Amino acid sequence: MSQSERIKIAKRVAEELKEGEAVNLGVGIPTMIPDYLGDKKVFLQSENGLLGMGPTPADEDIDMDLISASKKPVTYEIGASLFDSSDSFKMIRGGHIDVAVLGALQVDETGEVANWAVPGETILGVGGAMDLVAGAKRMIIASTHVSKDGSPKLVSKLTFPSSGKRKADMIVTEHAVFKFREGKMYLVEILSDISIDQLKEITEANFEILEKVK
Amino acid sequence: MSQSERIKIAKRVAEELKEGEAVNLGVGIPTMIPDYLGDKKVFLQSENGLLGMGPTPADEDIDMDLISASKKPVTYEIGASLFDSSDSFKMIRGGHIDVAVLGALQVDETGEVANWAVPGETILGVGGAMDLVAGAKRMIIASTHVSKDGSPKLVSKLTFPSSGKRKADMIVTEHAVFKFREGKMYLVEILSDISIDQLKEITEANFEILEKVK
Amino acid sequence: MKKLVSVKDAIQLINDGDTLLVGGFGLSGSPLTIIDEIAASDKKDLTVVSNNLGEEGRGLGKLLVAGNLKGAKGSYFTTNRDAVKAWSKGELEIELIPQGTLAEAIRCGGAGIAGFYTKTAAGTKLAEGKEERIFDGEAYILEKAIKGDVALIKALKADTLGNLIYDKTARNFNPVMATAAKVVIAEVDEIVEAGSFAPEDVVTPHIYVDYIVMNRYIKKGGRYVESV
Amino acid sequence: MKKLVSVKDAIQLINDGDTLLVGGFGLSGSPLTIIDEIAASDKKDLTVVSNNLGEEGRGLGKLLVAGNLKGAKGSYFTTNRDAVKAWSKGELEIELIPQGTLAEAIRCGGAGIAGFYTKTAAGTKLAEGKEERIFDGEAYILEKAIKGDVALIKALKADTLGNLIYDKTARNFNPVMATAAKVVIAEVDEIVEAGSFAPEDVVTPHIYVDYIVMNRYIKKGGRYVESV
Repeated sequence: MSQSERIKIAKRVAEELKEGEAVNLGVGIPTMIPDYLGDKKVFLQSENGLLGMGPTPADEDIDMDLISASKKPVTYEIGASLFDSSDSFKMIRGGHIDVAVLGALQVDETGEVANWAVPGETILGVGGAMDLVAGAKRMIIASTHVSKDGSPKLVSKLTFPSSGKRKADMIVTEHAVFKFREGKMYLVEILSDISIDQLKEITEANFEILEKVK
Repeated sequence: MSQSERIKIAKRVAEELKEGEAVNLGVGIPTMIPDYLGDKKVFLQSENGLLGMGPTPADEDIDMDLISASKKPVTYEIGASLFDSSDSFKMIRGGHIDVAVLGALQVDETGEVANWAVPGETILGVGGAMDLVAGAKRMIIASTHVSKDGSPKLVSKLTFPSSGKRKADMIVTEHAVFKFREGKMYLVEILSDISIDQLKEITEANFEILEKVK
Repeated sequence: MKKLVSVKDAIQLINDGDTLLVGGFGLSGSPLTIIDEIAASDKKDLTVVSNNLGEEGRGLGKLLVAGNLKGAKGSYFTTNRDAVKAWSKGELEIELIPQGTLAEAIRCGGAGIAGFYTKTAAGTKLAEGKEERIFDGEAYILEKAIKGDVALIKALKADTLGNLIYDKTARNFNPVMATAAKVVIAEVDEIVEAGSFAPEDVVTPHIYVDYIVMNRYIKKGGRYVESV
Repeated sequence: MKKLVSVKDAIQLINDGDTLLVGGFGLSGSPLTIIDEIAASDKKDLTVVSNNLGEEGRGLGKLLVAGNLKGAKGSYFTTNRDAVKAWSKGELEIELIPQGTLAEAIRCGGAGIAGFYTKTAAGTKLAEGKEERIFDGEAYILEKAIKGDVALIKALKADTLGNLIYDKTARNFNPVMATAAKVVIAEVDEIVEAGSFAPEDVVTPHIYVDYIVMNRYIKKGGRYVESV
């Protein structure tokens, strides 16, 4: 996927975030979101124990003991706070994070997400993915529409290991925005010049189409 | 019981505490112990969230937001730390307090303690008693030998509600010191001019007598 | 500062029949201003979760006198004779919970944990009706998380975002209660600019706090007294 | 200062086959000096509980290369290719635990709590073989407490009693690990007089800390580098 498509996804997700929300951003496209928030102020939370995470510091200010969950150097925003890992996940699992924006390997048509393991591959990492899926108030998936090998990511039923029973609220891809409500998937917006038929071709999941999109 | 007898108990328990230990003192006689520690330095923990509790302040320094679990004004010792109630009981229940010195209504001959409720009376308080019984590394009971009405406190079997299955290690009264080992009670020291026969008379619990005491 | 509200408005967030988590150990760390306002209101059938029920006619004790309460859950009510009397007459439901279990259950309520196995109280009267299970040869009982509709907490200072710090042992149950209710109202002595607290110093991060109310009491001789 | 020991003496407290709780998130907050000493020793069959296994050949990654390890429990090993390889060859046992469950299980290990019901991972592959139970209509799984024989943690400063404070996000798993092992060894950059920390500033109270070791690394350009 091109950088401009990645930016498109990041920008569209940025629109979903509301002033003052506490947000946890997964690796990949989600980390680009802060660049597209404009004047909107959100509070970024990092699993390793920081609320109020600011942008990458200048080289000379880098401190590898002030890092994000992706282990990248960061800074403090005004009003930041530090805590240990158990308190960090109390915040996440306890429903105190307004939005988690996560990547995904697959999302099924009910909104169930697979984002930690590929069957048959050596996967020895889960990190905080399952905690975020279980605990965040809203879950937005930011992902390419299809896998690198062209296979659909939006599937009728997960074939990859699930990250939890809790469903995503929304998925934003380079082509479209879908919402999930009560186990059903709805196309709410088209973001590229793709036709609905073409979209259906690359989307294994069944979805309904909101009137305004038709 | 006379004040001198109370002091005798407090002094004798003070001998049991070791330099540097973390100690939680229950209400009543236990709170008198710090006066009899001499040069020995222990760290007093208070359930409401303080380790390193110091003596009562002068009147003009009283701050009712720096108090003990008995809600009396206290001070900080050097190196004191503050924490919330969940962290305080993590410390207590998790086995990080070396010694709890508690009062008791009854102790049975296995060392099981009743120190929170009297049958038939309105008892609407338990406080941290059961947490301390469950969690402290050593439990020493500091108590009068008999109740105010003269009935034995050291009983063969509790008739008052138990504070937990965990047994006391030792009990110190105005007359004697007993230890509990593997469900049995041993007289290890006589502290008054009472004879062993007299002691047996006021002690319902069966106890063995250590050679050195005979 | 957008979270700051009057105490009058704050208590409108409380509905009849609500469960309130109320910070404090006796009167220390207790949100006295908010409590006064509830006592002066006609709120009713409230259940208070707090270590004590204040003292007789003071702090949470006022709610009992004013008739706002249906029940109380906590660890120690013995010294509030009003509470003992009300309970004896069947006018107040009381649930007695060991202090450490109370703190942990509230923490779990805020942490997405439904229940925990504790060794405290296993084998005692307070374990009656609770599941007992053996782990590594030792008996533990299952205790369920406690949550509230509204938490009323007391902090020393808030910054303009709502980050909180507490005063000495007045911290007690306040930080855990701040995590375990749908609406969290913090009463504070002072509001300072965001950025005034070092990130290490914040005890309750601002996302836990929904509303701030100014404490009407002032501290004199080490105690909060009513300001004139 | 009676808790201060040489790193040589400190690692004598570790026995073959022990379970070690090791602080850090990647290399940040990791006790690098103690790890080096273990890697240089013939300690074997150790099981490390840590969020990661350091990086390839760095931090805890050294123990893998040096052959000290039997197993690792943590949340993320994917980026350490040595670990992935060793696991594939059957030379390293790995238990994968969601990060929040790991932190909470260790906290419980130090808190006298035998197990807890969490919603994280319910219904997933990582819940296989674990008890599932419904609370208020939602599925939770039972996770058991994790304890260690020895905890190796990293703090910024200790006072002479052993109270600890941490550096920024290098805090991570260290404070919970300090509570959950029979022996706790803290590596620190600096020791200050008792009384230097305000009671509010202490993160790990001294009673959790058994021994202190001085960090041999020094910080340069925001990273710990070996001092000459």
